[in-house]
This record gives sequence, C-alpha cells and structure tokens, in this order.
Amino acid sequence: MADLPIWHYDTLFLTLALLFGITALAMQNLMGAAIVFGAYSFLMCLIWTTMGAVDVAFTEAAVGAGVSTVFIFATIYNTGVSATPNSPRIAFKIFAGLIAFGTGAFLLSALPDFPDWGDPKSPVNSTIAPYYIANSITDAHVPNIVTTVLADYRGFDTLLETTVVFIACIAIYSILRIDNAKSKVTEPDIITSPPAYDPTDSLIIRQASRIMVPFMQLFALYVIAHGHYSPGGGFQGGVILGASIILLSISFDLKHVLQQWTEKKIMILTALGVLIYAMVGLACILMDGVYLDYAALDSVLPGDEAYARSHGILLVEIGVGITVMFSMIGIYINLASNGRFDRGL
Amino acid sequence: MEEAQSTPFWIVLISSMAAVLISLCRRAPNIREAIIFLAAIIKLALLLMLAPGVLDGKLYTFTLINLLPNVGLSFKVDGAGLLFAFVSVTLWIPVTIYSIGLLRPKNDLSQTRFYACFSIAISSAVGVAFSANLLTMFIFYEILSLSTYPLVTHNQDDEAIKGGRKYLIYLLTTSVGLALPAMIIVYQQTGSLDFMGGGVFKDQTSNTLLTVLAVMFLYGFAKAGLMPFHAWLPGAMVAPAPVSSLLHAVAVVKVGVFSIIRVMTGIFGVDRLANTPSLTMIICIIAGITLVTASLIALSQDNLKARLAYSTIGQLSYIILGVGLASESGIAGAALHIPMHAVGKITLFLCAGAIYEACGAKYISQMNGIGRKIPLTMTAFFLGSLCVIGLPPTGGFISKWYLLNGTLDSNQQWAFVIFLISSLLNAAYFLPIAYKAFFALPSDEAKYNKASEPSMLMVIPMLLTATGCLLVFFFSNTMYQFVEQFLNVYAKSN
Amino acid sequence: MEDIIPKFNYIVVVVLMMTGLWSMLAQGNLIKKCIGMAIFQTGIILFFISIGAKNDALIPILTEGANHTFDNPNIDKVTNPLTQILMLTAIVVGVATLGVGLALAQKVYQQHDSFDEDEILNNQTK
Amino acid sequence: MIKHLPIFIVLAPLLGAVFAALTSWYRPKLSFPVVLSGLFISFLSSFCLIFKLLNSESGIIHYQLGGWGDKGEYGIVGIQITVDYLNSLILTAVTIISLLTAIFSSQSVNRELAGQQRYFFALFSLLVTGLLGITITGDIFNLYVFMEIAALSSYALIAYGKGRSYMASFNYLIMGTMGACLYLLGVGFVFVKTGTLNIENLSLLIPQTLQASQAVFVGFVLIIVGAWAKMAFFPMHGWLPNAYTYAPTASGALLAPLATKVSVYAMIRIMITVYSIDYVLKSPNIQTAALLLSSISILVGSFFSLTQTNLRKIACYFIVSEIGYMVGGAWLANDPGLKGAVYHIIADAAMTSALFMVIGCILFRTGQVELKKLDGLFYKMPITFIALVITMAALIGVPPTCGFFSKFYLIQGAAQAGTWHFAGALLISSLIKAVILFRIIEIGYNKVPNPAKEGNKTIPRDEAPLSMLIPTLIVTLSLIALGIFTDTLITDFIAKALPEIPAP
Repeated sequence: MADLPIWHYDTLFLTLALLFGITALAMQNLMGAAIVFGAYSFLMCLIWTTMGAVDVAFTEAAVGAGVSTVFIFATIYNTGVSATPNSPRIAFKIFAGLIAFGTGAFLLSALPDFPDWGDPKSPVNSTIAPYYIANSITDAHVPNIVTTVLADYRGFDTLLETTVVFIACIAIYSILRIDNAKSKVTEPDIITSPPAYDPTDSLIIRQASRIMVPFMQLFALYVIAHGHYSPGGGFQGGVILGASIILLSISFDLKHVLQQWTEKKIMILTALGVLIYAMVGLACILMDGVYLDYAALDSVLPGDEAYARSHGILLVEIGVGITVMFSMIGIYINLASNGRFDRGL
Repeated sequence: MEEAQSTPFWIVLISSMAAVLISLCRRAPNIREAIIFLAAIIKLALLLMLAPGVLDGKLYTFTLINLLPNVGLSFKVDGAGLLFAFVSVTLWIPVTIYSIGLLRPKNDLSQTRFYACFSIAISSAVGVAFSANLLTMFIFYEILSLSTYPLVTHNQDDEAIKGGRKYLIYLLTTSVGLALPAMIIVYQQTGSLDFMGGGVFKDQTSNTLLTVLAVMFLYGFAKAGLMPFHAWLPGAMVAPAPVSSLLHAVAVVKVGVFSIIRVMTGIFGVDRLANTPSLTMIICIIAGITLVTASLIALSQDNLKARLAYSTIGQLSYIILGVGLASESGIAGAALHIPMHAVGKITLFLCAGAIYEACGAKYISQMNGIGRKIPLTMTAFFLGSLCVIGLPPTGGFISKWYLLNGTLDSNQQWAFVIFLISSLLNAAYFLPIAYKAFFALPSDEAKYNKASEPSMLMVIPMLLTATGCLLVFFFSNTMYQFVEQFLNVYAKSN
Repeated sequence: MEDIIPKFNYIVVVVLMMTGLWSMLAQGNLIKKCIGMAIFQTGIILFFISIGAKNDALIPILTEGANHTFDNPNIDKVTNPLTQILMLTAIVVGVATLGVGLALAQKVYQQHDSFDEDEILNNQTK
Repeated sequence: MIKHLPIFIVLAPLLGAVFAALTSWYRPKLSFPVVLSGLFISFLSSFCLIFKLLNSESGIIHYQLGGWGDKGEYGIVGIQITVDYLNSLILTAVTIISLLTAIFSSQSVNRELAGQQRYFFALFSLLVTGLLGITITGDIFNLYVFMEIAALSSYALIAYGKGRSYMASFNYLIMGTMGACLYLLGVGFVFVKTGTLNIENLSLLIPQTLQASQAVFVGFVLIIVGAWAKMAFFPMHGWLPNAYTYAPTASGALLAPLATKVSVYAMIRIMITVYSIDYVLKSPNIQTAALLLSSISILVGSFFSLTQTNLRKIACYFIVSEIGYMVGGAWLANDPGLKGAVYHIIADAAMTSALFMVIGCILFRTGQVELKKLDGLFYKMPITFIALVITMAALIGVPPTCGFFSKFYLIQGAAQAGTWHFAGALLISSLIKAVILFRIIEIGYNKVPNPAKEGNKTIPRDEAPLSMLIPTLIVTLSLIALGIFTDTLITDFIAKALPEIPAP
C-alpha cells in the first residue's frame, strides 16, 4: 500500500467529512445540525489544504464555516425553532432516495473513465493550466497564480462573482426589509421569547472580541494587500472584515452596529466595490485596450505592462474586498434582525 | 403565360383598408356605408381590368414576401379564382344595401363592427380565390374563420354565443388538426406548396399516403360542410340574414369547397386523381353520402333557415363530387356550380330574412298564404329555388348539366343517379314552400293581416339577385370561358 | 481495492452530492433543504479541487525552491490553479444563494409560523 | 468603439444596475432612467452587432476579455464572448423585450410596490445582465456564473410579490440551485476529460476524440438535465406556475418571456456547438426520453391550463407547454426541428411577453385576472382585449402570426423523424389553447349584454395608461411582423446558425 498515489490523511478526512455531512442532515435539532455543518466545512478546509488548494480552503474557512454558519444561526435564532418535527412523508422520501440513488449510480458509471487521483498528466492538469503556472510571473509579476488567474486571466468571472455578492445583498434587503411606512406588522411572538442563553451577557466574550476585532481587521487588510504573494485576496479579506463587524454585533449588540452601518452606507459601499471593478475595466477600454486588459493601463500606473497588470489586479481586489465586506454585513444584519433593524442575534 | 402584377394584392387589400376606414367612421353612418360601396366598386373595377387578360390565358402572379423557403405570400389569378372573386364582390353590393335596410332601423350601434368584419371577410375570401399556394390559402382561410366569428355572434344572446362557439370549434379544430398537418406533410414530402398543373407529388409517392392526405384535406377544410363536420353550418344560422346569405351561402362555404378544388387540382393533380381509383372513390363516397343525407335532412326541417342550411350542405357536396369525378366536365361543372348556387342561395337567404322581418315567420308551417302579402319577396324566393334545384332558365341548370356530363365521362353512372335523386329531393323541399305561400290558405289569418313588404332597401337587393339567377343562365358561356382557362392550366393532360 | 483507492475521492464526492440532493428533494424542513443545498455544493467543489490535485505538488504560489525556480516552475509540481479559481467563484455563489434562501425561509416562517413544507402547504390551501 | 460592442451588451445593464442602486439614495427618480439607458445601450449594441455580423465573412465575432486569446497549444486561456448568427437574434430579442418591459413596468411598479421599489429596477437590470450573459458567453463556466446572476435576481424579483410569492420563490431557489449544481457538475465531468472550458475549444475536442468517453456522456446528460430544471421542463416544472403567478406584474412580464427561453438557448448551444448533432443522434435513449418528456410536458401544460381559472396561471402553464415545443424540436435533431426550436425561442419570447403585458394591463385597471370576472372586458379595454386575442391566436398558431410558422417547422420535423406523438401533442395543445381563447372571447366580449345597444348598461372605456399600452401593442404587432418575416429569419440567420444536417 506504500505506493498508493494518494495521501493517507485524505481518505480519513474524506470519510469523516462524509459522516459529518450525513449527520448534519440527519440531526433533528436544527442548531445541532448547523454546528455539525460548520464542523463539516472546517473538515473540508483541511481536505482542500492537503490537496494544495489554500486559497479555496481559506475562503471556505471564512465563508463556509464562518459566515454561512452564522447565517443559519441567525435564522434559527430569529424563528426560535430548535427541532424539526418528523414529517411523515415516507413514500416521498423513498422515492427521492431512489432518484438520488439512480443519479449516483449514473454518475459512478463514469468512474473507470476518470483519470487517477493526483495524476499530473490528466487532461485537466495538462491542457490550459500549465500556461498559467508558466506565465503568471512573466505576465503579471504575481507569484500567487490563483490571484493572477482570478483577477486577470479569468477576471470577468470575478467581476460577475462580485456582482453575485452585490445581488445577494440587494436581494436580501428587498426581501427582508420591512417597510417602515407600513410596519404595523404584528411582531411574531417568537421574538418575545428569546433563547434562554443570551450571548450579550458574557463578559469574557465581549472583552475577547474587543481585543480581537482590531487584529482581525488588520489581518484582513493584509490579506487583501498581500494577496499577490500569499494566499488570500479580495474575497477572503472582505469576508474577514465583514466577519469582524459580525463578531462585534454578536458579542455586543446588533443595535450598536446598526447605528453605525445604515442601509444607505452599506448599499452605497457595496455598489461602489462593483463600480470600482467595472470602471477599471472601462478605463482599459478608454486606454485603447480590451475590457479588463490591465496592461493598457501602463501609461497611468507605474511600471511596465506586467506591473500594470499587477497593479490592476490590486485595484480590482480592493473593489472586491469592499463589496464583499459590506454585503456580508448587510446580509447578516437582515438575517439577524429579521429585517426590522432593531434587535436580533 | 405568367405575368407579375401587383393588382391581385391590391384587390385583396382594398376591403381590409376599407375595414380600417369603417372602424374610424363609427359616428358617421352615411360615410361609413359610402366607403363600403366605394371599396366594392373599386374592387369590381380592378377585377374587370384583370378579366380580359385572364381570358387570353394569362396568369397574373404576385409574391408579396417569402414566408418559408420556396413558399411565399403569393397570389395567382386564374379563371376559376377570378370568377369566384367576382361573384363574392358583386354579391357584396346587394347584401350591403340589404344590411342597411335591416340594421339601420334597429339603431344597433355595433353596426360598425359588423361592416368592418364583413369587409375583412370579403378580403379573405378573395385572398383564398387568388392564393398561389397552400400556405397563403390557409392563412386567408383562418382569417376568414376568425373575422366571421363576431358576425355569427352579432346578436350576443345565448343562442348566438352557442352557435358561435360551435362555429369556431368546428372550423378551427379541423383546420388546425387536419389541414395543417396535411399541409406540412405535403411540404415535407415535396418541398413545395405551390398549386401546379400536374400536382406537386412525384410519381413514387404512395397511393395510401395520398388517400390519407385527401381525407385530411376534405375534412380539414370543414367550411365545405362535409358530413360529419357539417353541424356548424345550421348552428351559424343564428346570425343576421345578411351574414347567413353572403357568408354562409357564398363566401365562407364556397371558400371551403374552393379550397378543396384547388388542393385536388393543384396539389394532387387531375391526372393523378384520375389514375388513382382509390382516391376518387373516397372523395365520391364521402361527397355522395353527404349529398343524399343532407337533402333528406333538409326535407324534414321546418325551420326555414335550417332547411336552407342543409340544402347548402347538399349543394356543396355536388361541387366536391364534381371534383371527385376527375374529368374535365366534372371539374368545369364544379367550378360553375360555385357562382350558380351562390346567386340562388343568396336570394333564398335574403328572402328568409325578409320573411322574418315582414311576418315574423321562422317556420315553414307558418308561411301558408303569405305570398299574397309579400308577393315580391316570394317571387324572388321562387326564382332562387329554381336556381338551386337546377331548372332552366336559371343558372343552376347549366352547372348541373356539366356535372351530369362529368359522371358519364368518367363512367361513374352511380353518381349520375345520385345527382338526379338529389335534384328531385331539392325540388321536393323547395317547391312546396313557394306553392303554399301563394296558394294555400293562411293558417293564421289575423297574425299576418298587417304584414307587408319590408323596406325597399331589403326588397331591391332580393330582386337584383333573383334577376341574377336568370342572368347567369344567359351569360353562362362567358363564365365557362373563365372556367376553361382554369381547365387549360390545371386539368388538360399534357 | 486497487481499482477503487485511486478513485476514492470520486466516490466520496458522489455520495456527498447525492445526500445533498436527496435532502433538497425529500426533507420537509426549509433549513434542512438549505443545508442540503450547501452540502451538494461543497460536494461539487470537492470534485473540482480533487481533479486539480497532483501528487507531491506544492501550493500554487511560486517560490524559489529546490524543485523549481521562480521564472521556470516545474509544472507537474504545482497544483492546478484553474480548478481553484472556479471553485472560489462557486463558494461565493453558494453563500449568496444560501443567504437568499435563508431570507426567504424567514419570510415564509413569518407567514406560516413553520418551516415544515407540508404544514405550509396546508396553510396555503386553507 | 465598434470593437467593444459585444462587451457593452452585458456591461451596460450591469453598470445601469449599479448606478441605479447608487442614485436611489440621492435622486430616487433617476434610478429608472439610468436603468432604461443601460438597457437602451445594450439594445443598440446588439442591434448594431447584427449588421456587423451580416457584413463579416466568418459569421462570428469574438471578444477576448483581458486580451487573453488563443495561446497556441494551450488553447484559449481567457474568457471569450462570442456573437454568431444563433445568439445575435436572441440577444436582440432579449434586449428589445427587456427594454419594452422596463417601460411597461414603470407605472405598475409604482403602484404595486409603492414605497419598496428602491432596488426593483436595479434587480431588473441585473436579471437582464444575467440573461444576456448566458446568451453571449463563450465559456461554459462563465455561463454558470451568469446563470446564477440571473437566478439570484429573479428570486428577489419574484419575492417582491409578497404573500405566497415567498414560498414560491423558495421552491424556485431550491429547484434552480439544483439545476445550476447539476449543470456545474456536468461542466466538471466534461472538464475532467478535456481540461478546457472554452466552447470553441471544446467543440473541436468532443465530437472528434471523445465520442466514446462515458464521463463526457454523463456530463452531457447532467448539463442537459440541469438546463431542464432551470427551464421548468417536465417533471421539474412544479416551481414555475406559482413563482410567476405570485410575482409582481413587472417581474412576471420580464421573467416569463425571457428566463426560460434563455435556458433553452443554452441547451441548444451545448447540444449543437459543444457536442454535435451526431453526438445527440448517437445517444438514442436520451433522445427518445427527451422527446417523450416533451410530449408529456406539452400535454400536461395544456391540460393544467384548461383547469385554471386565473389568467396568469393559465399563462404560466402555457409556458410549461411551450417549453415542451422547444425542447422537443431541438431533440428531434433534424433540420426543420432545430429551425423550429430556434425560431420558436424568438416567437415564444414575443408571445409570452405580449401575453404577460396584456395581463399586466388588465391587472392594472381591474385589480384581478380571474377568468370569470373579465366580463365586458372588450368594452372596457378594447385595445387590450384585441391584443389579447391576437396573442392567443399566435399561441394557437393561427397564420400569419409567428406561432403558426414555428409550429409548421416543428410538425415538419416531427413528420421527418417519424415522431408522431410529438406532432399529436403539438396539435392537441393548439386545440386546447383554442378552447381557452373561446372562453376568453365569450366572457370578455359576449357575456355582458352589448352596451352599444339601446337600453343596455354602458361600460365606460378605461384603458391602461399609454406607457403600458404602447409596449404591449408593439410586442403584439411584432407577433404578426415576425410571422411575415419568417423567411428572412430562417434563411438569413437560423439556417446559417445551425450545422448542416443531411436529410435522411
């Protein structure tokens, strides 16, 4: 078994992840399911790190295990539902099981056709990818290939990805925000009976987070700015910045955060991030380049074409960071306060 | 001898443009009706302009736009088409006069809609007459179905709605369910939908397919009223008299049979028909059954309009049977029977409307003795009956003559017998009406005491068309010349 | 065993995804549906990442090292960056969808006082 | 600047949305014109591109983002957007319809969503961005991202309807995400064997060297099923009727005509460009299944529409049946079938748009669209009613409207392939729509006593405002115009867009 072409830890992690995933879905208690789901996400981060996908793992840690879990918590907190009742639809469940089983079998039918795990000569690893690895330095002076591909080679995807975050933010505001003019809505009674445990009471948590938040924010800025040389970039940094504010609101009070971050501020900044990205692209057109061809900016940015690309990447990463940070805050505020912007998790 | 000319297109379009103008003049009835006459006269004039050329053997063609590869919105004027268009437009004038007489006194404000739809219907009838291919024909056919719906439901009472529903369901279901797929199969098989002399099918096309297609077309153009898809016609009789007379004696039903003539001659080809006994057999049997059954049903109807409707169903089958004979004189008879029956039947329907207006009588049993009160109307009715039965000196005689000739030409003696039986039945259900009206004693003297001829605006058109029944007999030769030109193009074997 | 071990990752991926799929279809609870959706998505991400993995390779950040130089990297020893980019996008899309889904679930809860699909359906038809 | 037209198509509505979100805080009145101008630029660009395309020799226009083009042995390393004969038409249709719908919606949004319309037009514009992106992109992963942009904004647009729309939107979200995930997984399976995501590079690889690969085949099925879930194809259609019925008028009017059609386009693009007709023909099981499902879809949609009493629901079930037309036509995999399917994308977009606009007009004036309560509609809103009748006639397939010609091609394709159940389903659905048209006419026109007659109650005219009526009329008249110019569309665009398929 010594020359197996895979990592031994991975098989273990994978099996564990599988267990966690199934447990998360099988648990009756929703809060428990959310926690197990968070653990599952962390396990995934580990797996991806061992596979060499540090940027993805980083993002998953911030987004999947961090923010997503908080979102689910906020929802559960707001509704006060802790356990799912046993829904009696056995026949339907079996039917759905058959569908899933059939699909799975169909997917596995392609198994012999797949390249072995970790094969460097598989089509995926030998078609386009080598170009990126070989040329990232010469094209943009950026050692972190992921950053180059993200913001330059496939920069359009990233612009759209930022747009997706922007849309999610607007969408959630428009879905959840209760119109103040008509807010004679009767308050759901679950809010009047919050869970027995109130996190705002804990002194330790307050003090700890008060100390942590500045460091988190500093770290996030570093992640954005140093994304060219180390794992990270706009997304990760943005999410961490957002998370620092979310942490504040969890440990202190949502009201506190709400006073500072009004809808107007959040929306304008979120839109601004996308705007920066799109405008950098437009600037390239004005400078006789193609859309998002940062090399065209070499007359305004310092350095040669490759450096222009490097700086262009930094500019758009800042845009991404702004959008992601404020959308995360916006989404959290809405989910946590159920759109009423007064109190909540 | 084809000649490209846009006149056919304008002829079709004029009455549609008139429809637009009519709907703009809703508040000025005089101007509105003047527009109709003007449109009709222009249309007639343009038709007459084309006539000499057509008689010389010219085919006027015009393609407006290509709709599908090889198939355009195209027009082609030949003898039969011109004749049909001529009849529809000519009869439009008396019917309009009659409508004015009928509707104006009622102060019915939906008259504008009535006239507008009427004009569109005339447009599409002429469109069918001038179509150069199946697609164009189908388009006008459908426009006709839709534009006549408001006319059928003009009264907007329960009965009218019911009749209208039946009308649309029968016509749309059959055309979409049968004629459309048949057309698509033709296109898929041959890549063409043009009406051509020898038909579009290649020799190797199987006879079975052709037979199936023929049946689909026969029933698909349900306006021809072949049984069992005939029930819409009696149902549509709820419409006002001008509609029943022009549309359900001339335009709509004749469009149905005209379409079948076109398809049989232009798509299947007369030669192919004549050489495929199974094909002609099926057409003749369907038409023959309808012919006899409809005549028998007509005999049993007491409602005058219903009797006329069943009579129409029977007479339409004459035309289809004529085509099914696949001989030159059979087709000539079929083509001639369109105008001949048209003038006769329109007279009868106008009379039926007039009788109802004058005496309130709907049922034949109520009509004893009314001839003395309304002699002009009943005289017109008598002349119309003669024409439909086919007795000289009316036009019906000529067309039936050709049809009977056709049966002998193609050795279908049984069809000869059917024609004769049916003509006898025609006489049996029409002549007693006129006889009783003039000679029987009124059953309800008091009721009809005050009855008198309706307004002159209604009487004059009736008399005009009744005279027409006689005129077509004397000018039948001119009409035959048109038909001959059509036969030269489609029915003469090379 | 010899056939399965080199492709173990694919099997785990398929099982994970199908669990998520089943959960999206069959679970009556809206939150569970959302978690199922997230698990389905991580399954896909895992699939992409594992096809981009290489044996004994380094992370896709170039350094001066024994195996390769800064300017002329040894391509077989650097993990595939492309699949990672794609999955970064997928993660972000995933969290956006999850957020919107949870927001909708909250609204549904406000109306029907329940997360259970059957109960909601009963409420609506009432 | 001409060079950059392709990117402006997508970028203009995106920037429009961003600016609209920004201006909504300073000058709320400006948001709408900003979005409108974005859509207008997009429309102009796509319109100009058609002419550029007609003048170009290759019949395809590329735009490589970031300047990353073909790098020899590696293939195309960046993201490329392409305009060719197939998608130029759809781009124009999407831009025109979205522009008209935006004009149409301004009044109804102000009324229905009073006080909450802040982000509505931004989301509207973002949805258009997503749809245009799906159409224009030349990269199968980029397509996924655009798909999600369109999907996320449509969830929000539907949820604006309040009330039952939340659950409807949630169901759509689950089904839509499932579709997108299946699509992404399919992309993964294709990617495993090819290592590239560019559609052009894939189209060189798959049909030639990877015919027999099971992974590529599984990927194909997954992508197709994912697209099916997105377009509400039977049996994954459950979300659509509720979602589009409970959405606000403006969202429905934008989503109904465009969202599903664009997914159909994506499916056809994958089928004929990434894979090939040969590939489709060599998987006969899938083909048979797809055709059967299309027929069922058509019949289910039609029969359910017959049982509904709400005009909007009826219209939604029409969409389900029309999807069957297009999927079936594409999977006939012969020349007339594909032509019919592509033509029907355009035709159906126009028809559905007209239908939902008419419904919007009625809703605006009367506040409801229950079929039973439409009595006397003809006298109240004559123009709207006539538009409704024309639209229904087009849906039935009455010539010379566009619905007739698409049906013509589809039935021709079915006849050529010998798939009679499909032809039968098409005809039955036509007839069912005809029945519904009769109902509408009888209720709207004949049910009340004619007010024009003396002695009957008069019904005052009350048409929708001009800003709603004019777009409705334009779209309705385009149904006839499209029908008349069928030949131009087919020979100048669609025939050139499709690969040569030899007749059997």
